[in-house]
Amino acid sequence: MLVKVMAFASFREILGRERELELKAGSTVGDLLDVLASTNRRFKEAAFEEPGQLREWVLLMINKKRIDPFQDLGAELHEGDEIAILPPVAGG
Amino acid sequence: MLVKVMAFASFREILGRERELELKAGSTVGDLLDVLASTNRRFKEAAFEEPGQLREWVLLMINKKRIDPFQDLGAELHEGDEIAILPPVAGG
Amino acid sequence: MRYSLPSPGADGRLIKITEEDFSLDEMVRAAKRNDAGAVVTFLGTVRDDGIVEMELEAYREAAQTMLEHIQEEAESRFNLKSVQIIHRIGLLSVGDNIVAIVCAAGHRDEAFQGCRYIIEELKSKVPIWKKEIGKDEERWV
Amino acid sequence: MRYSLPSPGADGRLIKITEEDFSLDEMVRAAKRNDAGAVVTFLGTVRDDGIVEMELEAYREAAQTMLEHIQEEAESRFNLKSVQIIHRIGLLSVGDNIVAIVCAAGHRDEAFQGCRYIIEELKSKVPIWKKEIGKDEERWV
Repeated sequence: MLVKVMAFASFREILGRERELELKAGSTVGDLLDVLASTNRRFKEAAFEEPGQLREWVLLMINKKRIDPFQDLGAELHEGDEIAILPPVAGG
Repeated sequence: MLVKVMAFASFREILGRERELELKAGSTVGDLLDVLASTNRRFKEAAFEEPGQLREWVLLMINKKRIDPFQDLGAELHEGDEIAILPPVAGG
Repeated sequence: MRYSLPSPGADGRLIKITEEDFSLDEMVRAAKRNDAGAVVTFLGTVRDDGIVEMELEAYREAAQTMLEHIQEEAESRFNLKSVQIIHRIGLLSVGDNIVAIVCAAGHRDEAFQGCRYIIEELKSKVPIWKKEIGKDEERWV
Repeated sequence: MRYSLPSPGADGRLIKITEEDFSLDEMVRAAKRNDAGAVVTFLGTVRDDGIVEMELEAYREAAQTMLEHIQEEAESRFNLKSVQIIHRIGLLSVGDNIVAIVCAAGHRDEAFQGCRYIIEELKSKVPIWKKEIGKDEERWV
């Protein structure tokens, strides 16, 4: 299945703003992050405390809705989902 | 001695905005108010609860400084003083 | 609409009691400072409480002095970088601007608190009065 | 300076994420309502913390949705008559406007509280980021 990965601010500088990614059917949010980490060492270092453990400040959105990176990494993705990877917000 | 009497808002409509008044030397703020009350019944009714007792909301300024109408009515006036008679403020 | 160009001192301060309307953009431009990241503005306007017009009157010299005192107090209490205050007098209609207070500060908490302080002090202490003029009656409020 | 003319709905609401500068006068004009006597505005500007420029980036669609939610929440909590929010993105210099929030309400307490609520919510929840660009280094804040 094809999903859209978006990244912003410091993560945009590492991953690019937007890309499409082909994942196996049934892949989870965690699987997606592993794919990104395994193909991009800077992303792995920026986003992960240690293998499999995201830094606590990393924010994730699926289809523009926040998910809890500590509870919902097992959530299954679907064709066309838009996953956004964000550092802590700092507007205003 | 000559003093200047200024009045604002509801008191302006009764007394006029500004006038000069000739008072006996040694006159006090209280004397001035009595003169005004004795020559203007509307002012007397508007400003006084009963003879000699100002309504509690009446504000007075001498030379643009607030005075306490309950403590300072005995204060002596001087040539050229500017006495202002004010209802409660309501700007903004 | 006529705009009165504020002519603040070099420090961005302005206090004005005037019959003319004002521009917030002009006031903010004059209040801005490089070390200020937050500008909070209070604008009071004539609310439609069934009135036709509102008449505003000030004891101008005393009001100016009192506003200067409030401005200095606010600047020192809340570490404001600059303060602009314009209060209109005369005959106003529903929706017209009455008063604008512009406070620039390093951070937003200071700017919010300073602006709030000034309007509360203004309303309780500065010798300015309002008369509501209705279709059939008038009253000083 | 370019001004973007807000095109709010009939209810005076506006939410905009834009590269263009804005005019508080325009925003206030659009926010004014006959039953509103108080308009409180927060303006955030680029403060000189030794930086040369500031780069602002947004996850636009998500930020827009989040701001709409914050706006509705503020309107209902603080009985606001209208709310306008403009947040700039792109490359800004010291002194430039970053964000403006305009809240019109019947009375000042509502307008102050509503405006404060919106900027706090915006800063803690809306997906927008700032990068400080100094002479020698850059950093996301």
